[in-house]
Amino acid sequence: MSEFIQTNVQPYFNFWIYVVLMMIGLWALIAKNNLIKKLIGMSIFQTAIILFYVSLGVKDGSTIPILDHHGPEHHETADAGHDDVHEKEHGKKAEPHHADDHVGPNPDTIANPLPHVLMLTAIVVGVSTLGVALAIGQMIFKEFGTLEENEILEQIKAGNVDD
Amino acid sequence: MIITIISMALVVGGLVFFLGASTGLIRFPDFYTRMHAAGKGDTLSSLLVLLGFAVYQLKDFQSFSENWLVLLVIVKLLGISAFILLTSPTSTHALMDAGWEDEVEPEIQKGRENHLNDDYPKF
Amino acid sequence: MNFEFFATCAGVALLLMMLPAMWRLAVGPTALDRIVSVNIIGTKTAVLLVVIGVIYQRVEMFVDFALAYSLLNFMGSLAAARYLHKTKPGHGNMPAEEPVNESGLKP
Amino acid sequence: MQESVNSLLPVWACLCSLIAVPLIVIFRKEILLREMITFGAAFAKFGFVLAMVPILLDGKVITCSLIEGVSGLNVPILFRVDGLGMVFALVASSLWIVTSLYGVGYMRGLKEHSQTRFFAFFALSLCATLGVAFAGNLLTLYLFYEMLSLATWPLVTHHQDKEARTGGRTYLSYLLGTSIAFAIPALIFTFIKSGGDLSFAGPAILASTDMTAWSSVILLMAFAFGFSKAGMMPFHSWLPGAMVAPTPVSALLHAVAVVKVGVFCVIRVVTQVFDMTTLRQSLGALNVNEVLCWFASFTIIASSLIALTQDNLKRRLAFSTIGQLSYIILGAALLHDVAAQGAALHIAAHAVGKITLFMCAGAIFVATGKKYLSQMVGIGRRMPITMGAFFIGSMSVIGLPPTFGFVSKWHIFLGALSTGQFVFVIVLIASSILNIAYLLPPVWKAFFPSGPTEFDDEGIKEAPWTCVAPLVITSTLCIVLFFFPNELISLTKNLFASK
Amino acid sequence: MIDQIPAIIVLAPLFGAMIIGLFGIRDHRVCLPVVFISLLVSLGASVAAAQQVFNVGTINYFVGGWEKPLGIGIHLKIDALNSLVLVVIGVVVMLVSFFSIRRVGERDTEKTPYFYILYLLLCVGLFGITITSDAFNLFVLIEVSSLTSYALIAMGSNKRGTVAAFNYVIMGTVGASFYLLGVGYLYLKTGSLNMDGIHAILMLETNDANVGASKATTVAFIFILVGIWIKMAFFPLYGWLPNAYTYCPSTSSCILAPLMTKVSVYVMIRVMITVFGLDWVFVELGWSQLVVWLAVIAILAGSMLALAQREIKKMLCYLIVAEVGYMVGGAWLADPDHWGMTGALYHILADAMMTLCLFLFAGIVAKRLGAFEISDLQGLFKKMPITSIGLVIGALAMIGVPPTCGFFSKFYLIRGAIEGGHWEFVAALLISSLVNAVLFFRIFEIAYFGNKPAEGHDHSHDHSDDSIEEGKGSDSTVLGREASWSSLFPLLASAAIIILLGVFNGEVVALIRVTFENSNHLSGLFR
Amino acid sequence: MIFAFDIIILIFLVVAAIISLSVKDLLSSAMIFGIYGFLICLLWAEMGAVDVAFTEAAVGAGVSAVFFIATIYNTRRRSSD
Amino acid sequence: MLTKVFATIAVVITGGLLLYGVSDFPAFGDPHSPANAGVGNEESISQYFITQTYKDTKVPNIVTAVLADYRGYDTMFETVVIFAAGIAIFAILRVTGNEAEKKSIKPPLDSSINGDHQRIIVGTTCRIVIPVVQMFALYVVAHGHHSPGGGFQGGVILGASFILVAMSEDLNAALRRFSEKTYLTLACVGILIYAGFGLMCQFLERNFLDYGILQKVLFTDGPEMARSHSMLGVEVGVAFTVTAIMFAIYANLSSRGVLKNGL
Repeated sequence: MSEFIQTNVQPYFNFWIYVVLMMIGLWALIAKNNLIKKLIGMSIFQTAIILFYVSLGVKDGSTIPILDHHGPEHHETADAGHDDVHEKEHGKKAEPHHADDHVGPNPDTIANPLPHVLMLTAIVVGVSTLGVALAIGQMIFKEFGTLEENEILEQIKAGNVDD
Repeated sequence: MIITIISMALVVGGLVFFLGASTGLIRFPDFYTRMHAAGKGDTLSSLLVLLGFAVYQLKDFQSFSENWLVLLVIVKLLGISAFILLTSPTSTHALMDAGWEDEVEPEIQKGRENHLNDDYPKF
Repeated sequence: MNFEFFATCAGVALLLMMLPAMWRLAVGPTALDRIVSVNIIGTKTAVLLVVIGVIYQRVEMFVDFALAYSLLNFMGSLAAARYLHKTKPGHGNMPAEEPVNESGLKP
Repeated sequence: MQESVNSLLPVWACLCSLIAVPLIVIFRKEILLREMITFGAAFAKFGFVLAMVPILLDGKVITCSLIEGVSGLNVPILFRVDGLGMVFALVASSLWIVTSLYGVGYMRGLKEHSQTRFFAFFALSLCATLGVAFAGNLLTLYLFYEMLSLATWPLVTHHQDKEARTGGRTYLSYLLGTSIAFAIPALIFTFIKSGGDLSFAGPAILASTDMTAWSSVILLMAFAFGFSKAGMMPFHSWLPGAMVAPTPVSALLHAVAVVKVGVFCVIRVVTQVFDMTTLRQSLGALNVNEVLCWFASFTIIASSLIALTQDNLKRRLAFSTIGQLSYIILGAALLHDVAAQGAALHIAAHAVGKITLFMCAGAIFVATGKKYLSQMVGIGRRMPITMGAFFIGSMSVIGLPPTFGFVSKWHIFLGALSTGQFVFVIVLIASSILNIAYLLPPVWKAFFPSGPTEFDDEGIKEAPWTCVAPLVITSTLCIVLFFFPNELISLTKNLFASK
Repeated sequence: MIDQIPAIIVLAPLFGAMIIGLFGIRDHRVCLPVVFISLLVSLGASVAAAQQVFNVGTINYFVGGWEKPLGIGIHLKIDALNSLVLVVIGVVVMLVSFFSIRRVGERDTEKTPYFYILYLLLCVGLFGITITSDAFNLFVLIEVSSLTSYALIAMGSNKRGTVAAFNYVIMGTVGASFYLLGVGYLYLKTGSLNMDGIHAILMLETNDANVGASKATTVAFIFILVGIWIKMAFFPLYGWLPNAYTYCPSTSSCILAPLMTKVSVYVMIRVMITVFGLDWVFVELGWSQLVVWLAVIAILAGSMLALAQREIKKMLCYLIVAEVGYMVGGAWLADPDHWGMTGALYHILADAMMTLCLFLFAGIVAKRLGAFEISDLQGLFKKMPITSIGLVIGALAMIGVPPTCGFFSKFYLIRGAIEGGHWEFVAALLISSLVNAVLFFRIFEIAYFGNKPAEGHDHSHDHSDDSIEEGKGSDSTVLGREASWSSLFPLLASAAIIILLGVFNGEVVALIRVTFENSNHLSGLFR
Repeated sequence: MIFAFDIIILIFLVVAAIISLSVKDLLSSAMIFGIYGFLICLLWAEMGAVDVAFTEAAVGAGVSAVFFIATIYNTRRRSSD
Repeated sequence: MLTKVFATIAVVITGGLLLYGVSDFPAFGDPHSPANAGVGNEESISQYFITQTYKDTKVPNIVTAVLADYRGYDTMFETVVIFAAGIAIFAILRVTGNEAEKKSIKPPLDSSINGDHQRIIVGTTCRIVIPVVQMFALYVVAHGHHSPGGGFQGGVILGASFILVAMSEDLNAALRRFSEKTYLTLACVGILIYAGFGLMCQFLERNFLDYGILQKVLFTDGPEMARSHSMLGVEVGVAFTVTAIMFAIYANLSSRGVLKNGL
């Protein structure tokens, strides 16, 4: 059973879920009537993209991108049991040559740090946009007395909003 | 070897208490009883599991001098459990109090009347 | 039967036992029930973080993170309690009319 | 290819009226000083143009480029004064002097409002007209063409009332609309086809390219309709609409500047842009140039017939202008040297003649306030000088011997005969007869009224001298040019770029 | 010092904003001089950069000194493509800061420092977007600029402005997230974030599969394109622009309208040329016909909707949508020697100036006469002659009358369209210039005829003598109603630049053509 | 990458997202959004992205939940859909 | 109703497009996918980061190293985004001029501790917990090199502690401790520190944010240690800004810009 999951569910499961989450976010963003619900949809939409980026950098049996604090001399971290299956298939890839003499840790055992850096920025940007949108939402409530999209549009159409 | 067994026991104990809390959450009729079950079960199970892992850290502890780092981890683990011990009841209390002021009606058995009011005045 | 496998099973057990909380979250007649389940899931995830740390055998990395995590969870439920405390009348889940927030601003 | 002399004269000719504009605005308070500036600019301009004539006469061409390689399409804003350009410039600048005198009189007579703006835009449009006359390539031509249509809009809508608004709207929608819809694509197509060279100096722009018959017809008609100031039939109705303007505007602009610019551009296109072989390709029944000839002749006949029916004097003159313009286009489109020479001369002849007629109409309006021919029966007795000038002007437009019009029409007639297309010869004769039909009867009725007329009593007298003097000058000019035409004729030699 | 230019251009406004943050909030007199100094430094640096690019060559600047393997550090690049855009942004930003002197001060003085901080941070974002050559850094800078633009729009006291700002936030975030997703797909296939690095790998024909031809790269291109189209309000996705720029304070509309959409068009062109390469975009994908048809619809819809508007600013907004249609259509013409792309790039410069001129005019009129509707402009030529000069020149540029830059940009676009065989694009351009003509002459008519009673004014002989003194009288009172010098100067300056840009477009186009001469990634097909 | 956790947490995520959007009361949807944030941070931790998890927990879940509650305090708690 | 139909159409199209793209992805978790191991034979940048970071910057936490040093320019703009968000919320919410609204605020509840239950229990717990949390936050900022954490996370936790103060007693209490003027200056100082580090490198004739050269100023024994120390400095700058802005956003959002007595 775990073999079946291992071969064809696992490779793509993460990416399917990210598409599902993104579509939930996008749907809420457009279809929801309440402005706060729209913002929750927007945040879900953004976190889904972050899910996509982080699942790019995941490597089977790799540890967290923080080197052991007593210096990165070349030692094999104890690989978790269930990843030796992968080792055989991809054995053929030559050990990537290092530009200089110093042999850093083996890249295949450490998760890819670049998506993590990018996503730190994306999360922070998401929260800032959320903050600004909430502030605008409060101003809309102060002017129109409601946060429902249809009521706001009626008030605008009714023209009681001058200038 | 003995240390792993102790830690496993502690962790399993924690899990058992958590199971109690969850069933309480489902079965109990109204807000207060659920809160009671959740609050208690939660805190204790976290404590036990964290303790279990703290004990497990002692497994390859030889001497104080060269792997003091392990002690640091244990102290932090205990710190977390202390923090949970302190804050979880407070938040439970805060929620309980908010619920009470929002006049959430407790489930009263038929024939009994509710005299919660007289000894716990609302503000 | 090394310890990692045991830790993974403990983690899975924890996750599965969160299911009733999720169920309460979905069904929860009043908002307060939902906040209770939020509280539970919050503390459990803190513990789960330590479990993940054990699985990765880098507990010292995950420990500070778990502490910060439980702080934020505490802050969340405190905010909810404070909100309910500040907007007084009306029963737990759906206040019939406008909550008068005592900062006097017409909502 | 004539060798070219580089001199700043054409630039100065344009600039002097451009300088006049700010001066007029600055001195808007002192009426007299403002009029002095207009006259001064007019004389200066005419002086510069005259200075260029001797250089032209001994066969040389004046070029002067304003902004080098500016327009990115490595086509400079270039002035290149040749025979055709010189004829048009001479006519425009000389008549400007006369008209500014007339304008001052007219404005003072009717105490018009915001005269500063009027004279400022008047000078600006003159600068644009000369710009078109001296343009050295298609782009500069188009640049000043657009400037002219924008500069004349405030003049046409000078009265700022309902009719002025509608007149202005039709004026602009036709001129700007057709120029954007037809002229720009045609310009760009020529630019691409000719590989980036738009200048009139060398052999025809599209000489080297292999243009199929159909594409050249479409391009030719696009240019013809693009420059809708030439008043070809489908896009002519802006001209009668613009009659709502005060008379000096319709006198100078619609007799000399605006319409002549349109025709001048069409002639430039026919002679410089296309070469003879492409224009002679046959597409089924007609060749390329005959299509244009047919359009022109249709316009001549139709506009003359409409002119017959018009009672308002200015509208009749407007439709006669449309007819005469297509007369010139027909002359150019016959692709015969003599006919083209006749067309160029007719620009001058028609300008001088038509301006006299418009000034007479204005004088009559100033003196008696009458606009309709039916009211002018027997006016000759009271205003003999004006009606005398009107008679000479109409003879020049018709093309009878003592006036200069005869010389130009004679050349066109000769050209048409020698090309052998008798259809167009018949059209030319018919148009002259129609001209007589709608111009001479009013003169006849003015001098020899059959019954009693309202002009019997003494009350009415001539318009003030500032209106009548220009009339006399232009009518004498018609006759003088008949006797000394050879300078103008020599200027309009070998118009076609490529044989 | 010279090779530090890219950093200086971005840092000057940033330090300015921080200084205002520290001292400006205490006393507001500090704001203006700091704003002018920092923008002056940036403008000078961008002009110096442009000069060095066209004399020496592309400026490559590696932040943090990480140069060895391309893509480690962040790589800023100023080449022929973006040096001109930089200069235009510098000029527009400078002019609007003049315009903002009087506008912000009056209403609520307490908000002035916050306005200027956001204004300078917007400049940081725009300068950054133009010079960066790193895909993810571009996303962060897009966020900086759009966040500040949300605030600038929502700051106004107009009720509908806040609702428009909310919609803009939603659409802007979706756009930026689509762009991020596109970059993610690209990173997944190529493993690099640097634009040149991605291009090198995309062009790499590895034995198993050419990375460029794979499905994920196509999906990446689609998402990047759609994201940027949302930011530039291209036709189907323009819902947010008209309300956002109409109901926001006039100073914000003057800074946002000319720059935000144009910078997004520049980003699209940068992505098409540098990241994917023109022959991949035009040959392998081959959508140029579809996109040109979309552009045609954009142009026609924009023009027709502009015709139907009564408010001035809303009409100008729909004109912006049409102009974006010009630029996108021009970029996608796929004509042999890239005249369409040159026209699009030139149009970025021209349109920035035209939109600035017209929005400044709308701002002045709204402030001075309280005129929001077109019909409120009665007798404008008489009341405010100097402002109407700006309107006339801006309008002529929009219509495309020769001496102004509008004519020449249409010229190149039409030339590109003819050579590319897209006749429908030529037709769309001509129709929209006709509609522009009708639009603006409708305004001229109202402005010109306003002060005369509309009924017949025939020349009866006994002419009342009031017309004389009225003729003289109206001239003297005219200057009383004119706007202040600090608003008039930017208007006249932008009008002058419109004409200069038109007259000297030869040099400008020669500079733009440099990108297409020596660019190596244009394979033989497009040589 | 712990595969077992991965599957369960992802399912919990989708469930939390759908509940958060469908609940009528804004306060509960804000709290459930908090839980969604904490679950997603658990997912990052389990995928080995510790720094991202920390930021997501602190910035993403903790603070934005409080911002939502602050906004609801100043506006209305009922949502029509 | 129309928006729902339009939403479903948009979702179906984008979803389909995404899944079409997903089918072409390398397997999840495959260590040799183009992103992890690059295309063709040369080393991909993520491999460079893993192998060379410790040699370049002596910082074991690769993510912090890449965040603050290799892609420091990105992080600077990230801090600018937060700063812009803070200022934007000021500008939007702060409706000035209508004194009426300010005067209409009723004074807050009696903040004396014996007043109500909530205040007693929560107040005391918070009074105990908050100092610990602030110490922990500073530890997280300082410890960004060796364990997960750094400028942003530490800053947020510090901000969260102030929010806890505001929630346990009253916004005014928190504002008394951390007034508007101080957190605005703190925010500006934070970014100035970050940009200042970059500028210092430029003064020593190196590109912006090239910390190696700072060994002259910081007297470290090699450029690597200079990079490590300047990264710490930069993280401190970020922490300042993030703390200030997080609390600023909370203060403004909860009291709708009036800063009297919010949530």
